[in-house]
Formats: sequence, C-alpha cells, structure tokens
Amino acid sequence: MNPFSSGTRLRDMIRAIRACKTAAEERAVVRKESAAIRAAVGENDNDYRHRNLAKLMFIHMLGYPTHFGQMECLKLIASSGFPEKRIGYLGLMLLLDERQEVLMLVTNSLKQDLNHSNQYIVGLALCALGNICSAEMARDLAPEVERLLQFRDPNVRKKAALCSIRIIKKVPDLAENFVNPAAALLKEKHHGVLLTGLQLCTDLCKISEEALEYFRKKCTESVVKALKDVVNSPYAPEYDISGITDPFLHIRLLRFLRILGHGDADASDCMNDILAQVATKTESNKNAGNAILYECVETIMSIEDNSGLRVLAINILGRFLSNRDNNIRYVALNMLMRAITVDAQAVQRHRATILECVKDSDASIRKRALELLYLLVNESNVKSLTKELIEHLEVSEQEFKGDLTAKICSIVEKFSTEKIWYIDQMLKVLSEAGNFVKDDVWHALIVVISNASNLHGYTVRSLYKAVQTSGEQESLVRVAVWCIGEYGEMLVNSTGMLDIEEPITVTESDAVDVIEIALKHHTSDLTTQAMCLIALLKLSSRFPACSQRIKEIVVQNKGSLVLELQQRSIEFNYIIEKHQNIRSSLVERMPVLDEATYSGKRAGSLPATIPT
Amino acid sequence: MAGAASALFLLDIKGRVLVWRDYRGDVSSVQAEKFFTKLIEKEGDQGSQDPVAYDNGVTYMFVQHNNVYLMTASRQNCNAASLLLFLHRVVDVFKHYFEELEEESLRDNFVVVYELLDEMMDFGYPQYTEAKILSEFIKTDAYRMEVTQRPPMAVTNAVSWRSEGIRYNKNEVFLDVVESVNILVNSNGQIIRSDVVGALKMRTYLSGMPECKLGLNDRVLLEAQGRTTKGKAIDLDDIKFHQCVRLARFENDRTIAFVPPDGSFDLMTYRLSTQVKPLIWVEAQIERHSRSRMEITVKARSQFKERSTATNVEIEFPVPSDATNPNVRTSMGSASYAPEKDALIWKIKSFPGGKEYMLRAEFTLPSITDEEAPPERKAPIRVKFEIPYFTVSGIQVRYLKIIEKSGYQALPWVRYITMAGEYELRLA
Amino acid sequence: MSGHDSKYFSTTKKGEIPELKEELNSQYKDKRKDAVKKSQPDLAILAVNTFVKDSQDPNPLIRALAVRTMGCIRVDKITEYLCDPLQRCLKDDDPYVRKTAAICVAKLYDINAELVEDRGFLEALKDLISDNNPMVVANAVAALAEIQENSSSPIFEITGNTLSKLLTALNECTEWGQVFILDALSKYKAADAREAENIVERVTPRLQHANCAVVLSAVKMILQQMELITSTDVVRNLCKKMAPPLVTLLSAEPEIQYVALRNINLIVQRRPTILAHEIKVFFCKYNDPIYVKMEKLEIMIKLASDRNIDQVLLEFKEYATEVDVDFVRKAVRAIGRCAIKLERAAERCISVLLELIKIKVNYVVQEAIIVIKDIFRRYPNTYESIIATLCESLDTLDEPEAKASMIWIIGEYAERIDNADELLESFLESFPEEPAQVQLQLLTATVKLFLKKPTEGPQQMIQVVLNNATVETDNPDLRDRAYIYWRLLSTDPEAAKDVVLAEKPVISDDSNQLDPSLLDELLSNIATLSSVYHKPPEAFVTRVKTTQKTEEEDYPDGGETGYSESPSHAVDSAASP
Amino acid sequence: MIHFVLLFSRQGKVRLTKWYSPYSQKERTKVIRELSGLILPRGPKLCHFVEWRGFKVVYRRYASLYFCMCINQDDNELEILEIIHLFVEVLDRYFGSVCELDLIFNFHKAYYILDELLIAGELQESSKKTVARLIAAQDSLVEAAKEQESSISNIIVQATK
Repeated sequence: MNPFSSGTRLRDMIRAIRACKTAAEERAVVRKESAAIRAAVGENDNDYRHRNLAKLMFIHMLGYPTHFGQMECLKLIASSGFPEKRIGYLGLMLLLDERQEVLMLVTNSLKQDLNHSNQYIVGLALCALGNICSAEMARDLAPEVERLLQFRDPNVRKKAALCSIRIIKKVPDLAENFVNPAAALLKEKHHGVLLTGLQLCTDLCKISEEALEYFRKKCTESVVKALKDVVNSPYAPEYDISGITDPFLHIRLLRFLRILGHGDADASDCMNDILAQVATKTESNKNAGNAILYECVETIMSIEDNSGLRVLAINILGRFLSNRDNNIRYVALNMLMRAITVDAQAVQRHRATILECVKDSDASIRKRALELLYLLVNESNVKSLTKELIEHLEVSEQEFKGDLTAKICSIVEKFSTEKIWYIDQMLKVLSEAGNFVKDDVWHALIVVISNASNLHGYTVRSLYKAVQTSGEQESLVRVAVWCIGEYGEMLVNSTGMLDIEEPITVTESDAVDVIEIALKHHTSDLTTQAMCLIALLKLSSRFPACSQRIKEIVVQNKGSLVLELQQRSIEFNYIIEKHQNIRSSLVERMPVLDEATYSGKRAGSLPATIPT
Repeated sequence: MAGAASALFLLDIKGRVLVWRDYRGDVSSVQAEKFFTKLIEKEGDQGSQDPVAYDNGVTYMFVQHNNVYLMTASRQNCNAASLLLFLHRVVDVFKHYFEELEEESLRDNFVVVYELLDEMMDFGYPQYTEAKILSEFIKTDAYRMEVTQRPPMAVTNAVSWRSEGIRYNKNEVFLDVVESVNILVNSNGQIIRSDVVGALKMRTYLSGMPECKLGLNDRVLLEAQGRTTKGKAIDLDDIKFHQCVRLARFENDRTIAFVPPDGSFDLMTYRLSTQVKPLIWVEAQIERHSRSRMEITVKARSQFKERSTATNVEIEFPVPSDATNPNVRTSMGSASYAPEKDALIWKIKSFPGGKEYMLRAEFTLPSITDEEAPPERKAPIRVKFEIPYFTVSGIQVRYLKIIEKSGYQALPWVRYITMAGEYELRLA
Repeated sequence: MSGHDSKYFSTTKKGEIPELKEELNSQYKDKRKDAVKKSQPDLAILAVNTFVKDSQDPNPLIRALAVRTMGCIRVDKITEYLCDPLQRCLKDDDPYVRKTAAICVAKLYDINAELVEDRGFLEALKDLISDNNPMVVANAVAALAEIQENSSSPIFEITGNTLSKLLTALNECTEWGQVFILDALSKYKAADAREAENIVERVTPRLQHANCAVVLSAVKMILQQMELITSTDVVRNLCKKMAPPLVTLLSAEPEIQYVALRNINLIVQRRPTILAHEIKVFFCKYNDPIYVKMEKLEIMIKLASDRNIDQVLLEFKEYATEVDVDFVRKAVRAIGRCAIKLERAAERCISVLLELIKIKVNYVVQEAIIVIKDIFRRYPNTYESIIATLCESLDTLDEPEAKASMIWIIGEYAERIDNADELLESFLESFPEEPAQVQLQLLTATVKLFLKKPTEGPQQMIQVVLNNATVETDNPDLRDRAYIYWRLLSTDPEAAKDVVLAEKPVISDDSNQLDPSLLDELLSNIATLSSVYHKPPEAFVTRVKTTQKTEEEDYPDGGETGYSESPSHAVDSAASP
Repeated sequence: MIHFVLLFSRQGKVRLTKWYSPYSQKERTKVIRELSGLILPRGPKLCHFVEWRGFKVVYRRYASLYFCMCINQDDNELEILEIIHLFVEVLDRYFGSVCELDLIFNFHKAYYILDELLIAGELQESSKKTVARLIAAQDSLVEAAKEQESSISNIIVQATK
C-alpha cells in the first residue's frame, strides 16, 4: 500500500481539521490529506475509494480544491452495489455541477440506473439528475424520467416529478411531453406525489401557455376539490403542523389556483368559496397558518376581481402589519407592495405604520417599507412624506443612506409641483448625504435648475451657503461649483432676490474662493476638479477683475499627470491669456437642456422603479 | 501630536469581540466590531489587509496572533509605531502568562486579562510591558489570594526590567552569538540582496544587581583605544541594544555597559550588509514532459571552507499544489513530499564545505485540472542550515565582565553559530 | 418563533464546544450588567467615599488603583469630590501612585477642563516634570501634551530648561516613556543651529534602541532639528547615522514594517540621500504581506536611479508576473514611472513594458497603456514608434482609464497615425454608454483630429460627438466642455487650433512627490497616523467629546459579542481587597 | 425555488451546503462569506429574512446553528421557515436529539436526508415519517451489503487458511 494513503478514518480527519486553531493549520492538514487521497487515486485504490470520496466532500465543503477526485464519483456510480452508488451520487452532486464537462461521462450510468430494478437506485439517479443535470443530459434522459412518472412506487413518482421540473427548465421545448403525465399526478392521494405534481404543473404553466390552458380546463375543479379536502380533513398526525394538516400542500394548491385563476373569470369564480373559507378559517396564531394566509391573500389579489374576497385579504394584511412578530410585518409589507396595484386606497390607510417601518431597527423591514412607501407617494402626501424621510436621513444608519437618498431623490423628482420646493429638498438631501447620491441625480438637478430661470439667483445663493457647512459632500460641491460658474454674477449682485431670502454679501473674490477650495480640497475627485476649472474659466469672464488670479489658479494644473486636468488647464490658460476677445462668447450661458425631452429620454432608459 | 488609544480589543478570527478594554469611552464596541468583521470578510485571504484602517473618524490598528486579533481603536493622531509594537508586546505578556495566546486561553483567564490590560495601558497610553515583573504583582487565579503589598520597585525604577533581591547559588551567564544569513537570488542567478543579522542572545543567572561590561572586536572601539586592529576587528553596521544597555555611554566611548534582566533576552543585534558568498548554492532544472508529468533536478553546493560543516540542511523546493506520487532519488540525505507546503523537502544532516549533492524527482499531475483555481504563486527555493563554531562577520567576544557589590565570581559561557535566515532563490 | 426552536441543537451533553464555552462565559455577562448598574450616578457617588478612603490606603497599589479608577468614572457631579484625593496622590511618596495620578489629571481634564485649571492641577503636573522618577516625568509629559492639544491657551510650552530635564529623563525611563518624551520634544523649536546640534547629539543614541517606536520618534526629532543645522558635514553625518536604523526597521514585524515604509516614503522625499544606496533592502520577499510589498514598490520607484535601474527593472519584471493583480498592476505602473523619472533609462523601461504587453495578460496591457501615455507626455516625439504595437490591443481595452489613455494617444498623434479617424470612429458608436472619463477624452481627441485633418470624415465625426455631448447627455460638465469647443470652432477656427493644440509642457518626473508644505507637516508627524495616511491630522481626526456609555449601544444579546470591563469592576476589588 | 441551502454555526463554520443553482467554487465561498456576515450580526428579535442580490435568504437559528435557504423574490418566506423546521425535525428524529457534532461527523447522512426532502430546489415530501422510512430503508440496504461483504471475506479467509 502506498505510504501516503495512511488510511486515516473520515472521523479522524474531521477531528484533525477541527483541532486546527488557525486557517493556516487547517490548510496544512487538508493539503496533507488531499495529497494522500491523490496518491490513492493514482493507485486506483478500490478499498478506500468511498472513504476517500467522503473525505473529499468534507474538504470540498471547506472550500478547498477537489478536482482530482471527480473521476472517483463516476467510478463509484458505475459499480454495482447500492452503498457505492449512494456515496458516488452524493459526491457527484457535491463536487460537480452542470458546467463541468466531466459530468457528461455519467450520462450512461444514469440511464442504466434510471432503469434499475431497485427503486432506491432509481431514486438516487433521479435525485442526482434533478439537482445537477445539464441541458444536454436533460434532453438525453427526458424519456426515462417521463416514464418514471408512472412508476409503481409513489416515492419514485414524486422524485420523477421534481426531476421533470429541472428538465423543462433546462429544455423548455420538452414541456409538452410532460403535460399529460403531470395532469395525472394531480389525481393522486399520496401527499408527496400530489405536492410535487402540483409543483410540476405550476412550472409547466410558467413555461407553456398551452399547458396553462389545458390545466385550467381540465383540472381547476379537481384542484379546488383537493384544497377543500385538505382544508376539511380530519386530524392527520403524519402531516400535522401546529394543528394544520399539511400546510405545504395547502400552499401549493393555493399557488396553482392563483395561476389558474389569474386572468380567467370562470376559474376564479370556481375557487371563490374555498378561498373565502381558507381566509376566514385558518388559524393565525402560528407560523404555519400565517404561511397559508399569506399565500391565500396573494391568490385573492391575483385572481379576477371579487370585492368581498379582497376585503378579507386587505383585512388580513392589516392584521399582519400590526403584528408584533417581525416576520409577519415583513411579509405584510411585501404583500402590500403587490396589493397596491389592486387597491391603492386600502394600502394608503396604512401609510403612517409603513413610515414607522422605514425607521425600524431591522434593515430588512426598513428596506421593504421604503420600497413600499415609494409606491405610496402621490401629489397629496408628497410634501409631508419627503419631510419625514429627509429628517430620518440625518439619523439613519450609514448603510441605509444610499437606498434612502436614492428613493427621496426619486420621489422629489417625480412629484415636485413647484421647482423651488424641488430645489430646496434636493439641497437638503445633498447637504446631508451628498456622498451617497448617484450621478444621474445631481445631473437631473442641474437640468431642473437651469430650466428655472427665475430661481437661478436664489439657487446659487442657497448653494453658496450650503457648501460653507457641508463642503465634504461631493455632489453638493459639484452642483455648487457648476452653479457658481454659471450664475456667478447673480451671486455677487444679489439678482432676483426672493422675499423669503435672507440677504447675504458675497464678493467676487469670495465666489472664486469657493471654487479654489473645492479644486484643492483633499476629498475632491477628478470630476469635481475638472468642473472647477470650467467654473473658473466662466468666472474669469464674468468677473474680469479676478481674471489674473483665476489664471494663476488655472495654470497650476498645466503639468498635471491627470490628462483631463492638464488639457483643460492649458486650453483655459490660453483662452484667458491670448483670446480675451472671444472668451465671453465661449462661456456665455450654456444652452438649457429641454426638460421635457430630457425627462422623456430618462424615463425611457430607466425602469420606473429601481430594481433591488 | 499627543494621541492615545481609545480602546483595546481582542477579537476572534471572524472579528467578533472576545474582550475589550475601553480606555476613553469614545469608540463603541459595536461600531468597532461591525467595521472590523466587514474588513476581514472583504479580504478573503488573511494577512492581506493593511494593519491600519480608517472608518468614520476611528483608526483601527491590529495584529494577528494564532486565532486572535489584537486591535486598538483611536480617534486621535496617535503614534502608530508605538501602538502596533505595544500590541506585539501584549502578545508577549499574554504568552508569558498563559503559555499560548489564543481564544481559549483568553476565555479561561478573563480576570487576569483585564488586570493586565489595566496595568499595561492607562487612558490609552502604553505603560508597562515587562512580563516577568508584571507577574510579580498580577497573579493568575491560582495565586491571587496572596495580597501583594506594593508594586515591585522595578515598575517605576530606572532599572525597570530587573527586580531586586534575586539570588543564585551558582552565578552563570550564557552568551550565544547567532548570525543569520539573509539572501535573495533572482531567477537569473544573480544575488540581489545579501546581509547578515547577528544577535547576542544572553541567559543570565546572576544574583543581586550585577553591572556587566561587554568587549567586542569592534573596530571603532579598538581604534579609539589606540589598539592595532590587524584584520581582527570588524565593522558593525547597525547596532540595536536591549533597553538595559546605557545608550549614552555607548555613544560616548563605545562601552557596552548594562544591568541585565534575569533570564534570557537579546542583549544586542547588529547588521552587516557586506555581500557574502552564498554559503549554500542551489540550482534547479524543471522539465515538463506532458501536461501530467514533470521532472526536476536539483544541485546543492556548499561554498564554505572544508573544515566547517553545515548541519540540519533543509532545502525546500516548490511543486504544484496538486502533484501526485513523488518519486525521488538523492545522492545524499533524504527527501520527502510536504503537501502542506506545496514543496519537496530535502534534508541533509551533515553537509561539509566544498561538496556538491544531487536530487532527482518525478511527479504526476491529475488529468482533470481545476478550472477555477487561481494561478499558482511562484514560490522560491528556500534553504535552512546551521554552521556551528563559525560566524560570517568574524565577531568575537573579547571579554564579559560582571561586577556585583557582593563581589561574587560569575562564569561566562560563549558560543558561536551561523544559520540561514531568509534564504531565497527564485526559480525561473 | 424561537419558542420551539430552542428544543433543537441546544443539548450541551454532546454539542459543539464553543457554544458550551459561550454559555460558561455568560456568567461574566451578568457580572458586567451589575457593574454597569453601579456606574449609575447615584451609586457612583456612594463609591466616592470608597475612593477617598482607598486613596489613603497604606498599600500603594490600592492608592494607585483608586486614583486610576476615579478618572474613569465620567459623572460630572462627582468630579468635585475627586479633587482632594487626586491632589494628595500627585504628591504621594510612591512614584507608582504619582505616575498614575499624572495620567488621571488628563482624564479629569477631559471631563471638566475648568475644574482642572481652577484647582491648580496643571501646575502640579508641570511640577512633576522635575520629579526624580523618570516614569512619572514621562506620564506627566504625556498628560500635558494631551491637555495642550485640547486647549487653545498655552499650557505646555517647552523651555530650554524643561528640554534639558526631559533629555536627561530620556536616558532612564521605560521605552514607552521615551516615546512620550521624544514626541513631545519634537515640537520644540531650537533657537539656533548650535542648540539644534546639541539636541541632536543627545537624541542620536536612541537610534540604537531595540524599540522601533523609540527609533522612529528619534528620527523625527533629528529630522526636525536638521532643518536648522547649517553645517553640511553635520547633516551628511546625520544622514549616514540614520540610514542603518531605518534599514533595520525592515526586519521588524510586518505591521511595524508597514508603518516604517510609509514613513521612509516621506523621509526620502525630503532627504533622498539617506537611503540612496540601500534600494536592495526594499526588494520584495516571497512571504512579505501584500501591504508591505505595495509600499516597498513605492520606495523602489523613489530610490531608482541610473545606477541601479537595471536591477530594479529586473525586479519589477519579476513582480509583473506574480499572481496578485493589484501588485502586478502596481509593478507595471512602477516601470512606467521609472521611465518618466530617469531619462536615460526610459528606453530600457519601455522595452520591458513592450515585453509585458506581448504576454497579453489583459490587465497588464491596460496598465501599460496608461503609463505609456504618461511617457509620451514626458518625452514628446521620441517613442511614438510603439503606437502601432499599442493599437493591436485596442479592442481588448475595457477599463475606462486605459481606454481614455488610448484615445488620448490617438488624438494627440492623429497626424502620424494613418487610420486615426477609423480608430476613433470605432469608439464613437458606444459614446452614450461610456463613462464620463472616456467621453471627455473622446470629445477632445475628435476635436484634435478635426483640427489636424479637417476632411469630410472627421467633420462628420465631430458633428456626431458634439451632438452626443450636448443635447444627448445630461452630464453638465461634458455639455459645458462640448459647448465651449463648439463655440470655439465656430467663432474662430484659428484660435481653436491655438488653444486646443497648444504646446504642452513636459510633465515632470516628481509627480508623486507631496506638496512641500504638506510634506513638512507630515515629517513633523513621523511615526503617527498622519505619517501613515500621508494626510494632515485634521483630515481624519474628528473630536468626539467622550460621553457616558449607555447599554443601548450594545447588541440586544450582548453576551455573545464580548464586553468591556466596566470601570466599576475595579471599584469592587478596590473596595474589598 | 430554493437556490441553495446553507448551514453555518455562530462561529461562521460551514456545516452543510447544497446548491440547486450553479455557483462556481469561488462564488460559493463568497456567498457564504457574505451571508454569514449579513446574518450573524442580526439580533434575535429581527425578522428571519434578508434581501440579498435580488433574492431573499430565509434563515432560522437553532442554538448555535443557522439554517439558511435562498429563494426567489416571490416565494413564500413563511413556508420556507416551515421547511427548515421540517428538515430539523427529521434530523432530530434520525440522530436522536440531534446536535452540531452529529452534523459534523455524519455530514453525509444530513445530505441524504436533505435529498429526501428537496430535489431541484423544491419540496418533495411533507411527511417526516415517510422521509424517515425511506432513509431507514436505504441505510439497511447499506448494512446488508456490508454484512454480505464481511461474510464473503470471512469465507475467503476461512478458505485460504
């Protein structure tokens, strides 16, 4: 025997690994074991093959390479005994996945095992196929699986049903072959078979419109009846979970009904009664019951309109939302998001509670609530909600600020009726969390500002004030730099003062100061610096008295390693120095980007809500 | 630039707080843990993260020892060198107390850990890190009933490393002169770095408060004393002394004078950056016959005088991490595959000067390759050896005088040895 | 939900061991909760009596413990009561108590500065600078330095007299104390060169200390004083003395090496000669952590010279074939930076870059293009022959900086590249999707092309680009830039040529040098975080007034997250020794 | 659909992983690291769902062990909690008051059980009893084969004596 296959038992290897105190120690132990296994593999050692494979699985689970053991799985699967096959298939599922070419080599063994006389061996093969088969294997072995849907033992039938799901997902063309046998499964009494059969039918419907039509016609009634049976079934200890018989079956039946009822009034009608019964009779003090209610509500919301049922569903959601269990609250928020398209009014009633959820200490709930709240905003509540959210921005956790600012900006943009309000809100957000704001947001803000000619003076003065205190917020600085460059003279001349404004005195040199500080500040990145240079060029024309000073600032970057800064510095220096005659015409007010066409373009390129 | 640590953390391998000592109340442990767990999570590979990290106003500095991270948090511009070094000293102190510093030993000794953290640092300023003296007044659980009446004088004395009243029946000093040769050879066979780092390692078993004086064949000293140096004297590039050595005195007249700590310590270290010929030279040839078989030939040559002999020579030769079935032959010594190091290790017990030995090895590689595996790092050949009774520098201890007011005679024992330090030869 | 979960996996009989340990540790959790309760203001006041009593205990350990713990209780109303015991402890017979009391003054100042000033603690602290015990002196210095930092009025000004006292104490105090003293003294401004030389003379022995922090702080002080020293001999001599200890720092623990390397980076910018001959010690070793390698690379660039460049290039080439992507990129960039820095070696550097490009590792190629663009700006009209090689990799570029660099090269040398218009046109299609950096370069390059070759093709291209960069984008910066070009081209094409194609100054080789005034500040902060970050302290120090900790800060199940000993634990043991 | 099942301890040690959607080894390590970083710090009162890369991860803690399942946005989170619990109950019955060490040293058995509960990321059986029966039947097949083997080798030993 090879000196390396010292033959430590699996248990001993696990012990040795567990005794390691550091990652380095663990790595050493694993490498030694791996080397011993490689040696054994090299010698084609039969006696310890399954033990070695078991070790490799453990090693694999820890994240170390095990490629050299892949062939061992195939050898074990090809052997005749059940124990070898069992460990071989397990190894196959753990060490390989559908993308490895080696996997193709197992197709033949699989085929044999699918036809094996021992039902457990058939089961192993179905399980492996269902978990990791590739499209190619699916095509090769689909007939076998299709046949096994009618196998005598229900435990094989249920495995074949789930295996079929993987096959039709990999190769959707094969779906039609499975429709008939799948429909047959729905008549079964065996829970496992019914459960998996329902799942298969559900997935078939997602893939094939014909399948959906077929099931709708042939099976709606029997599924409704199946649900009735299980809802009204007497106590069955084997399937009981907190007083409910097989909630999993409940859920799958409800889910399948949802698909059948969606968009079809007759089918929906057929299931009204039983849905009402589930919605009113299911115990809601345990998770299992709530899981069913949750599914039921969703089905009610999806099928064709029945106001009575909807009221029931909305009431359940209301109860969920006020539940003290965070799981239930989360789920409620989740459901309300879908309910909003059906009954926005009913959801609006919970606005205050939802707003509280945005401030919850649980990040998952916060995120869900924020998404929901976003959908709830309309013209009438936008101001108060925005105010609340901005106030919350100040105290919210660092990690949440990104999501929160994105949503606030989006709300403000979508619902602003007055520009001044929009600008005020955006400045608040930028001052508070400017570093979390994405580019398109501050770009959009500048578009709006430039279109609001009566507010140029007001905006540039507000920005000037804001950068004094929030100079580390990058996007605020950029907007300020741009506006000061563009509307600099309005800043120093107090042009277009609004009644609400406090007058401030700003000299030309103060304005240049802001840009110079931003240009040299250690938090400023290249974009900001580049924008500063353009702003300076503009100001050199708007404030001729500062021209010399500006030239000196601009010229400092002429040797910059950064291409953009060097190029701008050189160009602008030449313009200021040698082409004063054309300077003012170069930097006159920039043409305004038409707001309407612009926002149309944006809407076209961006989805309505930011996907999560 | 006054600056102190706000808190000191001991964290487990996942970055979770095991113990923390809050010195200033301006950094919360939740905040620190949150940041640090994220930080080490981001870096899959341990030890690739800068030891200084900044987050939201707080600087974190950390070192790792076994399965424990030691970390300071601070809000000020503190002395980074001092705090990081302090963390290493904390490791030393804990090792002195618990033999090994690891998660378990911390969990088992919470109370002492806190007492030590209080004594070693006050308000975030490092205070006192002499393990031996600390253990005189901070005891582990077993001894804590004894009430110590006062802190040992050493804590605040000018001689902070030695307690009074030490007694030995036999007064002895052992001095080992250990030189490590560091070498870096590039893939063209050029020596691109070579230096020698020497250390005078002492173990003292002396009574009372002995004053010691050490004389070396240091050229500067001998010349200053007007002695002839006839090739015997040596130039030491950079000398570092244990804190017991009077630096000002050395600066004045190159006298190495000190009151030694009790037990073992490094009295001084020095460096020599004159280029030395590699004592052991290794060359290798690699042949890949097919994708699945490779053959290597290694030659090792000793390049020192024949009258010296290198012992415990170990040549570590890198091989691919999925190599199988090593087949090795050597002309001397034995070689074995060490998968934990991805290397072949060739051991030669005794390697006299002026000899050359050979090794040939053959490996196979698996036919299925790991498609996702990252490219393998190009490891160098590494060599370890020891050459007793020999120093590269030629350093000599001329005398070691020990004077104690009781007037006892003490015996000094001196040994010399040269060994490989970081000895790397890059492969082509 | 968790009701019935607790049934499973909770058996300690044969369960996992760490869990068991956690259970065991929970007893400490309870203890902590008690302790927290005890730090409630009312209870704290009760504890005052114990402090007062303990501060007079015959055992100095108890006295010191009392005074150390007092400062940790951050309850404003009881600080009043601490003054008398503290006053006493500052004059205690035992130095161990005095050194603890010295730090306590700083603690008290943090809670109530006014009180410290009113009760004369600052004077008492200053008196301790003359204490006969070096440890007390060191702590007094640390406390004073901290108080000074937080106060606007001059509290701790080092006079010639204190200077000499402190330099004396330096010889005797612990290694940590030496660091406090050296750090405080580095603020001292010597009156003239002679005084500076004197100081340096007394500090140089510290370079021989085994503690790296002492060495670095000594280096800081010496560098500070060197600024005043006029004698070139003395300066040269000092440089010679500092080199070996700096090199030795690289044998320290990797974390210390990192700090040392960040500092050496600064030191060689001010005093390049110190390590001019030591470049080899910065060559990377196999087992160096990546953060050490990255810093070594920076310093290798700084120390590269005509004398050692061949060796250095061999190293860089070696690094450029390693596996760590960031390190490889940095190595490639380093080669380019050496080319920029060393005119005579530029050609050799470029040939190494071309060799690396040939290996066709995508990120190496992109990195190489980025540096080659800088080489072109450093040596105009010298190496353009390699453009053809670069163009071969055109369609593999996917990083914005590399793309932008390539586009710049095409625009800049449009007149020499036959198919420059085709090459640029290939980028135009994706203009709207490109990042701003690429769009801006594409805009400028197209304008250059048009000015150089005002033929039909470029004319159409310029229309497309200007349209894309004005009405088709909402990026205000891109729009401004495009409109300025547009207006320039339409009002005065000659001026446009003058402006856009203006002669560029050659970029300088010290591109990675810090601004001199910043460098000054960083050098005065050697060994500190500021020198590690290469940022002035105010860029990262944010003062947070220390507040009383509340339990809410911890996790709801705080027991699993470790815990801090509350100061009051010490109160317990002090109360019942 | 369940994309993967993940089991790790409070210490972040992985105890079981099952992937129903393809993830490369590198991605798997990353997923585990990300999720344990996301889930472990969550307090006991928070909900048992985290949103992650457009999916939802439902987790449930049993003493020091976290059972996680990653599902689609529109799957029923509450049901997944029950599926996790079903798995745990089967484990408990099989091992007889299951503990973490059972899952470590008999990890393969935990996988066998999981394979009787889920295929292709879908639930295959809602009866604990049926699962237990199927596992027992297969275990006895293995035992029988072993016995046969040892008796054969006994015969060989006898014969060659």
